Amino acid sequence: SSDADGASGTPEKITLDYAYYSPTSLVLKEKGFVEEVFGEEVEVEYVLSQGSNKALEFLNSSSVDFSSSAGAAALMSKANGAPVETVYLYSKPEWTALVSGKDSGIDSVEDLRGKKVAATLGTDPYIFLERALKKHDMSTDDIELVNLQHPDGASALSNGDVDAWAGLDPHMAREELESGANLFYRDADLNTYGTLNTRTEFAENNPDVVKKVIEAYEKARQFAIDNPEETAEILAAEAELDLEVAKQSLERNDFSNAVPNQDVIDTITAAGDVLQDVEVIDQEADIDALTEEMINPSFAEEVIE
Amino acid sequence: MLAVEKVSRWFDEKKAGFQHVNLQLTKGEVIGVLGTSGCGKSTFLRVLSGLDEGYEGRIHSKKKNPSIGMMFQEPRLMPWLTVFENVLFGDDGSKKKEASELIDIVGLGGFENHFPKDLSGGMAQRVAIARSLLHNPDLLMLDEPFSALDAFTKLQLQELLLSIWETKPSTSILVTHDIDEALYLCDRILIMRGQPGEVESELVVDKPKPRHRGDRDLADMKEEILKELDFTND
Amino acid sequence: MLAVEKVSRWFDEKKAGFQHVNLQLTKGEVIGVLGTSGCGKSTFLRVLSGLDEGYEGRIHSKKKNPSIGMMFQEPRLMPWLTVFENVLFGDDGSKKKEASELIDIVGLGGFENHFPKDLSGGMAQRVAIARSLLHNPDLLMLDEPFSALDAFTKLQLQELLLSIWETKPSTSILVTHDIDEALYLCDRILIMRGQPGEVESELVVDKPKPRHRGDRDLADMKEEILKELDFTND
Amino acid sequence: MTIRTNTATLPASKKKKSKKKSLPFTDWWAGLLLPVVLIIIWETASRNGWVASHLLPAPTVVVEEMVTMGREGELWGHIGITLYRVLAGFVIGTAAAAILGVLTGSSKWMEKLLDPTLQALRAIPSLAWVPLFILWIGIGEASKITLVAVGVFFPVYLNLTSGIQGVDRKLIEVGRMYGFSTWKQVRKIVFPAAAPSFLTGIRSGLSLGWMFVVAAELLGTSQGLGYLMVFGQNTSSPELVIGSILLFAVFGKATDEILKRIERKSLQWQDRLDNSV
Amino acid sequence: MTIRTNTATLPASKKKKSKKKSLPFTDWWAGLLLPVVLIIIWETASRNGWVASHLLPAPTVVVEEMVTMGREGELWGHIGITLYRVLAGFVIGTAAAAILGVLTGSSKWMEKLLDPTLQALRAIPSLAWVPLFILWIGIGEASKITLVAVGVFFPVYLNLTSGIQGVDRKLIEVGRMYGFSTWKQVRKIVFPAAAPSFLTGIRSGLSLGWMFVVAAELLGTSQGLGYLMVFGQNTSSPELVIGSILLFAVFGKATDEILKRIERKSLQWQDRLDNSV
Ligand SMILES: Nc1ncnc2c1ncn2[C@@H]1O[C@H](COP(=O)(O)OP(=O)(O)OP(=O)(O)O)[C@@H](O)[C@H]1O
Ligand SMILES: Nc1ncnc2c1ncn2[C@@H]1O[C@H](COP(=O)(O)OP(=O)(O)OP(=O)(O)O)[C@@H](O)[C@H]1O
Ligand SMILES: [Mg+2]
Ligand SMILES: [Mg+2]
Repeated sequence: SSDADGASGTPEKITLDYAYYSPTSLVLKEKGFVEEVFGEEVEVEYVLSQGSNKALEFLNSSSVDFSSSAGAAALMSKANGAPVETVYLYSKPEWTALVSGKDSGIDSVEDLRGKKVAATLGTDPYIFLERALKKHDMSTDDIELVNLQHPDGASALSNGDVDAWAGLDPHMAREELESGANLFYRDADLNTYGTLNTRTEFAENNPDVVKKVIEAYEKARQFAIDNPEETAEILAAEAELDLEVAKQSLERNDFSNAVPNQDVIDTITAAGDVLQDVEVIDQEADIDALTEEMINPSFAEEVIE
Repeated sequence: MLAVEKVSRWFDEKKAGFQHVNLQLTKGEVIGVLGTSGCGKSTFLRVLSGLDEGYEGRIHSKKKNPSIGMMFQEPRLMPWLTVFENVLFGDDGSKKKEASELIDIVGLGGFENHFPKDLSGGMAQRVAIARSLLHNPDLLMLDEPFSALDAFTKLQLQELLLSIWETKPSTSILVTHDIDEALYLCDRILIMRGQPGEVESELVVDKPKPRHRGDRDLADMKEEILKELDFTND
Repeated sequence: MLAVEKVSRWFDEKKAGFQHVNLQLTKGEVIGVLGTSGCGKSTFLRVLSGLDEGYEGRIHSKKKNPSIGMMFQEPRLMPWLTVFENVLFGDDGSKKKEASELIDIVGLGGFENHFPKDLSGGMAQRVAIARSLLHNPDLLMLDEPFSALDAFTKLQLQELLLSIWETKPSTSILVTHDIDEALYLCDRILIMRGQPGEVESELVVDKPKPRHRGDRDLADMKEEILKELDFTND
Repeated sequence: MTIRTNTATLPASKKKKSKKKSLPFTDWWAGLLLPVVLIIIWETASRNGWVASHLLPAPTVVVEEMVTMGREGELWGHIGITLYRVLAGFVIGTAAAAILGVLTGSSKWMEKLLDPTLQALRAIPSLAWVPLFILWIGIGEASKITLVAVGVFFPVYLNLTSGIQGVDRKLIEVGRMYGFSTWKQVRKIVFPAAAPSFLTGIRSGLSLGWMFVVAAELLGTSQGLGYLMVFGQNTSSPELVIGSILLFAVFGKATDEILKRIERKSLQWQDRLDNSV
Repeated sequence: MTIRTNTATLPASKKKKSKKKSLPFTDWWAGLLLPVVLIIIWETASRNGWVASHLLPAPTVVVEEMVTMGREGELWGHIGITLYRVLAGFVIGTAAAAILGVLTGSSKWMEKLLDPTLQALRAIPSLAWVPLFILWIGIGEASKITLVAVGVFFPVYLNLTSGIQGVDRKLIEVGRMYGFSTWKQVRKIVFPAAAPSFLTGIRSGLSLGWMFVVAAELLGTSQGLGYLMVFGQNTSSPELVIGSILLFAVFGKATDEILKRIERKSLQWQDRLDNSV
């Protein structure tokens, strides 16, 4: 927690977030890998993030020391002056898509014109929506964007309060399976990785802690690769989902690479450029430089090598 | 007009209030009530007016639901209304002219638009008098109406009462501490004493009105009343 | 002790209040103020006491910050305090015994624990009297202290005042509507009239106290005052 | 012809009086009438499927869920932590409001200096603080309690100052006659006279405190009734949402009732209809 | 020896009086003192990097951002829709509270029937309604305005009924002497006498209304000052958050000022210190 920022040496307590969109974090929490790595010496606390926006908010306010967000969301925060540093990838998911109700008649991005679309500002689905619209020469001015947290967006879609939703797993998987929602626009390349972030200052002052956390995450990732069944069960139990839904959502996760590499930088930079175009990121910001500065693979490289 | 039979109202386990009051009111009569402080005069008026229902005994009225006018011991003006509106209070607006006249008669001409907070004690009392005199109720009750007034204003307003009763006689009960006033205005005087108070005696003032303030008989009666009230007699 | 020079307090563009009052108070003196309703008596007391600073003229006191006691025209009891606590109001608790005695003297023994809402008008006034008499201020001002009391209670309390002044003489100003009372208690009487009120005349009552209520000279003075106040003289 | 008779042989005591006044049905079940009718309608509607159970589960379902949770023990932790947050914030907020209210109420100088700023801050809907508090203090207990305290502060402050300003000038003058110091004036006249307003303020403050604890717990908590509600919402279990709402109501009501008792007790001197014999 | 002299040749008019009382500095800048000092400290702190700008941007940055948005026009839509929601909810909530308050305040029977239910509902922190309203009414305007109305309702109702219950029995008896019907009693005595409480209630109601519009706009909106705030929060732009908070404060203050003026005007009859000449 925050008192660790200034002093070097091992802090007494570290706080991590966990999120339904990051199955690794659920495994991590459930199996106690962090406690295992640190032993008795530090206290570990978990906080639920409902979306990348919350995760980054908690990180910036020193409420958590490590937070799970989408890469582009982290960049957006960084561009606004937040001291975010990306140290690890917890997955390469295809976790977001544009979803419409079963009988809504919306089958393409063009159909969204003038419709109510739910999304969570500052998260990957929102960025995905912006980019999808951009590709089709539209913008958020052409639709009615309704800001809802991911689970609220899901229920708004099923209630018919909104016509479409920029969805996120596992809620999206549930809508897909349970109410037959239609994932009418998918593009795996527009998903910007699941990144584990910390504060720059925290990383500088506690390099050992960062490494140990990455170590724990590695254990969790390995577990998820080795035990897909049990991972699905953990996800189902935590997020109160059907096992089927959990499996569906896990299938769209790729746990093979954990070190932030050039692909990540490219993907995030591309997202950043679009966000700059649509004025979510300040015009004067230097996206390339920001991304370079934000992504720090050194810790992960050290641990995994 | 109104018959009161053995009516009592007690407070504090019969240590305060009044008790065993019998009274027959004939139409047009003016009754004075004299008594020591705290002997239950105001409470008696509250019981008669129906405000206090915790009494015992029987109150019996000839007319169904007689209209009652009451001037309380405190002015009880509505603080949010001006003098004029206060006098008109309880009226539907048809008596504006009478209200203006009454205000003039009680000597408050020019103060129509003042709020109660800007009035002197005596002025507030006069507003309350004017308010209670605007209507002609079957039964008019006045609780120490002139207590805050100087001798001359008081005399003037006593005349006002007399003249009003002359044109529109209404049965009235007047609580007062001023024996001269009671003798000058009333047909009958009740004298109360004690705690709880009881009616000690009743005095009929059998003189035609308007009376003469220096009247010999009245002076004699005053002596009598003073004796009656004197504590040293206990 | 206190010198008042050409003091005026106007309201409503000089249409109300009082004006041009001159007065010299000597220590231990008792001044009576008689006057028509609304002529500015209460306002005068408020100005003297320092509550109303909107006056003009000069008020000059020999002693620095003389202590002032005031009994207002209304009882002004604290509704959240009992009778006993109200009498003790403004005291640090050292006068509990005196307070009990005073309550008995004003005839309220047994009502110590009542709240003001459960008192009769006269009883509330007597609580206010007791409260103002608990202390011995340099200057004691009483605004119609006995207006709500019956004749006998009134006489008793007048005697009480006399006895208090005998043992601990304090300079006092007494506003009253009762001419007899003023003549019985005061060394000097101011008569005010008009709106805004002015001091019409000043009367020295040069008789040793205790006086005789039936005194011839006092009766003559009363006649004089009545003439002075009579409106028909205007 | 009208006859009014009261012929009881005993003096008209309090008891008799209230009996005389009371309506055909006694107090407590008149108050229960409406809720009971509503609950019966609700239960019937849910049981018969007139409303979808994912919108409004039957009251029995809700109660069952709560009882189960209570028996399993996890409920008590949530209740405890929420109560703690409300009480801590309430005490802090009330104390701050009382101190500042008395300061600005008793000194013109203080009022001119502080009141405009406080009024301007009051104009900020206190919920709007949430993001800033999270940013500045984090999502720990401190920020939750601060939020509750801020919520409690303003109604108490507003009611207290308006009560103080409304104190009858006549009574204040009595104190001035005794040469009271400002502080004594405040203590002996202004505060008691403003007590009814203050108590009203405290009661609305408490109810705002409960609201703010919801706001605080909606965001980044792992415990508390508010968390339970969010959890129910996120897992589409309306019985949890409604259950926690009911628990909020129960505890909000209970704490309010305590204040109400205190109010009754300390305002017996008021000359109001329901205080008379 | 003490001498008090007032020797002005004109009567002690209002003007003269207030001049005499006023402090060395005049009213308006005493009130501005504190905020100005705070803003200067804040600006200096941000400029010199004593606080991180991602936590607290300098006031000039905030104002700049707002001015830019104002010039580009997008700000006005947000302000307009928020004002509309507050006003609609305020009117509905106040009307409902006034009607129910007068009903329960004037009829014992109604009070016994309705008040317990209302008090129980009041005990539910109104924010807790948010998830249910969204579930039942959806996320459209209706649910937002209902939420604001619910927020406004309770303080108005509570203050009104407590004002009504506190009305001096002495005055009510005057009305009974005139044989007033209950309704006339209410109209001519109870309501005017309870007016100060009612107005206090309306003012706290309005301020709660502003709070609830934030709550309503935090969830599922695409427009409004609250949306702006969430947008700032989610995109880590504290200048947007603080900017919208300031706008909330400005509009909250402006609407409150209107009510305050009305209050002053209609309560001139009160015998309070600041009403005397
Ligand atoms: N605050 C005020 N604003 C305006 N006028 C006032 C104010 N206070 C008193 N007055 C006016 O000043 C005049 C004198 O009032 P004051 O109370 O001094 O009379 P008073 O001599 O005590 O009369 P009373 O014997 O009836 O008590 C009255 O006409 C009253 O209307
Ligand atoms: N609500 C009440 N509760 C308890 N005692 C009461 C109540 N009202 C009046 N009393 C008591 O009843 C007695 C009579 O009061 P009441 O007001 O009738 O006296 P009064 O004759 O009008 O006296 P005054 O001449 O002083 O006005 C008093 O002792 C008073 O304390
Ligand atoms: Mg009486
Ligand atoms: Mg006077």
